[in-house]
Amino acid sequence: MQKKEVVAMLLAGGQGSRLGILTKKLAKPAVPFGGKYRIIDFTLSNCSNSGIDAVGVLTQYQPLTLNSYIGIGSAWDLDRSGGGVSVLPPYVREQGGEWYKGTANAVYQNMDFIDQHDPKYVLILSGDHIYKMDYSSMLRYHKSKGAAVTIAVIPVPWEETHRFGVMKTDENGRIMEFQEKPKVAKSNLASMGVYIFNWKELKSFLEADEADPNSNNDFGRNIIPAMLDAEEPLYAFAFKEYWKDVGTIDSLWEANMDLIAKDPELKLNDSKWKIFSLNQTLPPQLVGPDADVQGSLLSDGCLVLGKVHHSVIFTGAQIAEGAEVTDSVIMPGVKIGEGAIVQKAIIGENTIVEPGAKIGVPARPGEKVEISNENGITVIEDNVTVPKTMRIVQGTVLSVAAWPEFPEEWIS
Amino acid sequence: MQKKEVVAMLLAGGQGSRLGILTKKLAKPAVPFGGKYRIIDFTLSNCSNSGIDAVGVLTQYQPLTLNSYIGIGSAWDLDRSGGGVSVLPPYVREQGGEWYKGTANAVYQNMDFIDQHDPKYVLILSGDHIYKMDYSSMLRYHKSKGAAVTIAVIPVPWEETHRFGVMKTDENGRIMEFQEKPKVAKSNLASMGVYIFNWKELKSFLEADEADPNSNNDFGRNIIPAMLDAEEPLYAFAFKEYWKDVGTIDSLWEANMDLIAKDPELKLNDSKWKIFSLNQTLPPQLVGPDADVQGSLLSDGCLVLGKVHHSVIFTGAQIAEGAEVTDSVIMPGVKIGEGAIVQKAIIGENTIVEPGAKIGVPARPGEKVEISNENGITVIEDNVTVPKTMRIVQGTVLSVAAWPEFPEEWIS
Amino acid sequence: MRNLLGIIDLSEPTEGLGELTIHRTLGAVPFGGRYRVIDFTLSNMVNAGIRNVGILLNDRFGPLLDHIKDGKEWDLNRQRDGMFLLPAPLRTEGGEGITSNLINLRHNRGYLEKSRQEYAIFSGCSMVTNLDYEAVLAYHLEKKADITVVYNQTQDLAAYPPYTAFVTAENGRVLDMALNPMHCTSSKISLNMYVMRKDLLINLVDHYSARQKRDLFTEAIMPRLGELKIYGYEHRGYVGAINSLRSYYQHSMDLLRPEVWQDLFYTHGQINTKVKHEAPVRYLEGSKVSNSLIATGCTIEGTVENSILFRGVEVGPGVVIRDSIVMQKAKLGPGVTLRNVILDKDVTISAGKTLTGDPSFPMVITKLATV
Amino acid sequence: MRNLLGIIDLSEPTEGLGELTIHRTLGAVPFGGRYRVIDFTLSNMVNAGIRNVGILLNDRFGPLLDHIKDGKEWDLNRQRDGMFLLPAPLRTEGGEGITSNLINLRHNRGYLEKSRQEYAIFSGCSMVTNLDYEAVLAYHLEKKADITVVYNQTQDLAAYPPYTAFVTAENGRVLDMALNPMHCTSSKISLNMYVMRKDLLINLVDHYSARQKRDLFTEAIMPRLGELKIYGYEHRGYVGAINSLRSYYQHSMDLLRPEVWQDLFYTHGQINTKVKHEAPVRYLEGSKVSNSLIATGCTIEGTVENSILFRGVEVGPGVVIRDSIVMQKAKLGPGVTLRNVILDKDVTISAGKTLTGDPSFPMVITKLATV
Repeated sequence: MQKKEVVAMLLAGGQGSRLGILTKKLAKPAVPFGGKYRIIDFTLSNCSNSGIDAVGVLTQYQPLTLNSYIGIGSAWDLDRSGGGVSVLPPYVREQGGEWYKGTANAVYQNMDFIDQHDPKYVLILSGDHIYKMDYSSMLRYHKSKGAAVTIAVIPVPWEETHRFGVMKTDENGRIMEFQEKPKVAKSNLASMGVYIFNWKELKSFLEADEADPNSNNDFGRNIIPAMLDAEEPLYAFAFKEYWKDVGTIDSLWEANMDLIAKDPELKLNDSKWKIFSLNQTLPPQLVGPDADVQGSLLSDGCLVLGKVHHSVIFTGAQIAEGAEVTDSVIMPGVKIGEGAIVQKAIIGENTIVEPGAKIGVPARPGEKVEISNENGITVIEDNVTVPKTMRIVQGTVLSVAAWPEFPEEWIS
Repeated sequence: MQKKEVVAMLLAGGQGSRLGILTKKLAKPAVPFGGKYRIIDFTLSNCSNSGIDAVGVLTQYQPLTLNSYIGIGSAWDLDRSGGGVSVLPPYVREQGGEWYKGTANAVYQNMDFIDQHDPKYVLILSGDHIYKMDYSSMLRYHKSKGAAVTIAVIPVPWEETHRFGVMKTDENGRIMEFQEKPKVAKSNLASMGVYIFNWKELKSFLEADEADPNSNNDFGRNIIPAMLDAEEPLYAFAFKEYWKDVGTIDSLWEANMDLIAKDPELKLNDSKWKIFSLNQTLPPQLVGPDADVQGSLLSDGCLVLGKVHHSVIFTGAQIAEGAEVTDSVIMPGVKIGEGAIVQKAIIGENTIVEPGAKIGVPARPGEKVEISNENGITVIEDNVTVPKTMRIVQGTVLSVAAWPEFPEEWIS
Repeated sequence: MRNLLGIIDLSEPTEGLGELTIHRTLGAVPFGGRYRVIDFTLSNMVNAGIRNVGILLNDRFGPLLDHIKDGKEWDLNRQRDGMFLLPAPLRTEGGEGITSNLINLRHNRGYLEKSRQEYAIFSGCSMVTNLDYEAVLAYHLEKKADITVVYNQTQDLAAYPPYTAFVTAENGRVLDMALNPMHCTSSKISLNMYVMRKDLLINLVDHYSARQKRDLFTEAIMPRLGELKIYGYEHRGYVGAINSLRSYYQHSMDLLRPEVWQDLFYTHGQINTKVKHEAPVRYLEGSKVSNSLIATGCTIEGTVENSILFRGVEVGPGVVIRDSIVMQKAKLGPGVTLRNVILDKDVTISAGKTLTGDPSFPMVITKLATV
Repeated sequence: MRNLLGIIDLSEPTEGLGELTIHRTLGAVPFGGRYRVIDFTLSNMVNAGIRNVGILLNDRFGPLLDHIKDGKEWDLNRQRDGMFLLPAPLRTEGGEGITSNLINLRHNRGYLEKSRQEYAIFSGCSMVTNLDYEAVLAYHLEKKADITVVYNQTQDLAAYPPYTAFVTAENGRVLDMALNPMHCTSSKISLNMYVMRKDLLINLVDHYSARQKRDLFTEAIMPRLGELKIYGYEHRGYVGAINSLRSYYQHSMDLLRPEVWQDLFYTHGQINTKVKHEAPVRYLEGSKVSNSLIATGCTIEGTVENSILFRGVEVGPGVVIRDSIVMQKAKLGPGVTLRNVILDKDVTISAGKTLTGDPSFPMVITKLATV
């Protein structure tokens, strides 16, 4: 292994339970996003574009898809000899093994990996955020401040501060106070979960944290407060571009919709900051003679014969004649049959919507439905067939396990 | 993932505790062997040479070295799209996670991986045997017999049958009886731990085994006896070439010594059945003007100025002037100083033997030593320095932890 | 199929393709929005399980090397076998910028000999098709043929010379072969793909190259029709012969038919090509796209009809593209109108220009040109 | 070093290397038991952090392509930057099997322009050395030079023409340069490596190629000595100039000195090469090996002294090899004796033969020959 100035540790072990049926067999970072990507592509591409070529990806939950997706990182130009990307699952030592207890513990268990590269700095990242960020400029900031840790922060609306770790800084950017999910926030600068630590300092705090049986072994809840208490120099690095945590059905749908704005905040086709992904080689999309595509994003292998408005259509999806898809996210390999209607929905990979089926339609007067998210998004699982007789009311989250129990009135 | 006729599952999770200090930070399959290889190279090369290009490697214990060694399998020509090699650590599911409980459980936990390839057959392999075997001819045998499982067997000396699973077969090769480590063996045909199963049958036996709380979830102890009880057709496939389990210090040393016989049973330089390994690019070995090399195996990057007799010298090791190495295994990067003597020893990676030090010398009259293995092999750990004053008596297994407690008489 | 060696010949004539082949060999001509012509032959071979592919380089191969690199996209970056680039002789044996597959094969005889495969398929790369070579070899073995040539029954191909027409007996044996016959009575047109034993190929190469012949098919195989058992294998899928601007344009437009799109890209496995990392296509409000093939990286605000857009083309508001092929990274100024035009890579068209060609003579704008 | 572009020139003269370069370009000449000459320049570039390397191909490059493939062994198989093979013009611009780096650079001007690096290092590949290009660029920037040329102080190199001698001022500025001077008064010999801004390189190429010049150094840089600030950077490590059979033999034998072995293979990072999967060397009882460099895959039962064995050579009992270089897979019959001989790849020597050359005129047996 080569010596590296900075090693990135990418936390990709989370179950993403708030994404529900979309993460039943898949870690959250492996969820498809933006027409041809998976969520983790954004963070990996940031590393690659920032010139960081030693990346450990910490996995734990359902890593099969993620592992085979990442491979040795060729897609992100991270298949470098003496570095590159390494997948780091929990493992057994001479004294036995244990699962990752928290974000800090996951890094603690992989100190040997980091030490192999003998880095000066360690960059901690999450695998479930959508943003484009140059970590090398954050590192320059970190060095110029002589910080022990630098935390990337972004202003959030004051009414949402209770969902974040927020920090108060002095005029130099030094963090004076940190509040984890406060009721009454003193600042609206929220942590993005992106940290640069001096490895030496981090190591000693990780060891102290591990020795504390009451700790949650979490960066935000334990390590950062402990460093603040110890009066280490903590600095905030302000990020002003697009950033989105896609941990819920709502935010995942919104972030997809953000991409199809007329002038999207996050540009995917910037040749200077490419978002890399593992590509399947499929033919260019074919748009049929009577197709009507407006305000949408479509990827390779799509065959569109019907209407697609304001939607994100992933690789290899097919929209048959007379079908209408609006305000929706259609995952890879989905087939929407003739005359089917899909409104404000997320349709999981390879699912088949039979001709004439209706998804996301308004409830009939008096019809009872359980709306399970803020935007009233309908979600259909991966790899299922929605029969032609089916009428799924807006806001339903549908797992195949629930199939036989459909209320009568759902059949159109 | 592509459909494959056969998927290989390579069990590489074992701690290899009988190799002691050699596997403190290393899974057994990653232990260096034969001058430039690691143990797992033999099984991976067998897969590659047999045309099997979907291989799952089940890891659990200290997988870091093994993972980065395997990468995506390029070295073994197993970096194939739609297949190739996949490292499979234990992981967490929606219902939580558990470590691999036994060989059968490890495969059980990865049924999804196997099903992705929808294979007809599954080949179960161990990552800690040294042999060259064409699995495709075993598969042809399996098919021709219409077997549910075929077990590769090798005749062993009758006095060693108690260490193996042995089987009695009829004249057609069908297995009539199976004894796990019997006191009184009815056959000397021992299982090599290489099985071909019909995936459909194996799957149902794995599920039944998992449901049995009293099972050890082990192929040899549970799955095979259960299939025999169920009167499934089990066949033995006789293997007649070199095969060695290198699970102990003695067998590891012996297998290395087997390679330097005048006409070794296992040939490493057969262009039709290459043993692939991940190579470091080091210069060809340089043999100095006064060197004396006899009956030995040397690899790239070695610098030999002294005497090397009947030894295996790994990549990048250096033997200084006047040093004498006999009957030994010198792991990668070891430096033997001027005038040092090394006899019948295994010296761990990157260890430095200072000039004049003596390793593996006979005990002096009356000197007490604990011989820890049959052949009286001295073993020195990885990454330590043996001081010039040191005299280590034959048969000692030396961990650096024991260093300060050396008896006085060990200092020469 | 590990027993079949693939050889791709780049010496087919390219004069008919005009400016598309000034700086590139036929195999490197962009086709179908994201491919190069060679992708089809290479992918067909790999999809049939062929693991050893030799490519006979000729001239103008720079863009080809850049495209295929070490064959990784086709899973041909291998320790054993894999992809081999076989250069033509240059300085020492008096080749003159040659396009002779016999000289080229002779020069790379060592590669042929060393290859472990027993059978070889020799193929040009001008035929864009999705074909099952496994079935061809099976047919070859079943017929106990010396040579099996692949053909397609079509009136179409004969419309685009040069071509070779066949007459076959009912059992498939080839009775007659003719190059560009004045009166073509057969609809069986050769796809320029031949299966034979590797040692027969070596024999033909040795014999005819020593006798100063230059072309394997017309000068070494055709004259042996009487002696050798030559069989024809009929391939029924879609075939596009890329040998003139007209045929290039015509076969490109064929891709707009969903059944051709499906046949060509999916039938016997996928067609692989070099991966670029382009974003999904953005269709803005007001865009009008119909009957078109659009590659990733495009952004569309204007009108695109019956056209093919390669990667990274931006169609601004007011731009109108009809019946045209626009290659990678074209820059189209506001108000540009194209009809029956082929824009090669990196072309710039200034604001307000209107370019109009004819379906039978599409207008071609050379790579990097500014209009 | 992401700001430095590497360009490797294969147009250095090879006449002096005789039969070693009949079928291969200089860069592909086997050297040091497992390497090819180009490995040193390529590895030095990569070890200095250079991520974009263009290789100006000339003729006889078949074996070179086979060796470097897509640059993976040098970590140059990249999405951005990486290794680029830059072919010489062939059919269209009247190149005649040219060895002119100016024509070649002109032909590949697009690559130079598109590269994002600000500085370029232009290097031949005949100098076998382990060198720190990072230090060269730092020196270049410190001196605010227009061009920095790398030199080595040695009497040795001048023994092997062609060479360029320098005179430098105390501050490093180059005062005079001379090609093969009749009376060489300087011990500062150019290593044929030049650092300059990429735009200066493009300017030189544009200007001099348009004026029918052919060689970058002698025809574009030397004449500008007065106008440009040219500095010399001294490289103090071991250098072997591979430009004649005698120098090839001499520098090969130098590798047997542990200090040269150490300097050349380890100083500023390792020298990478194509990996084959050969077994460790087997020394049988009775073998006598001294002062020799032995590559993997060899089996030794006889005598080897002051020699270099490439991969896969079998030295049977009774075979004696002294002061010789034996390349890959040589087959030596029983009782063969070699002295001062260079066997190219795949040579067969029949039983009992004795071959003897002279240190200053080693005997060369051509690739694949049988003696």
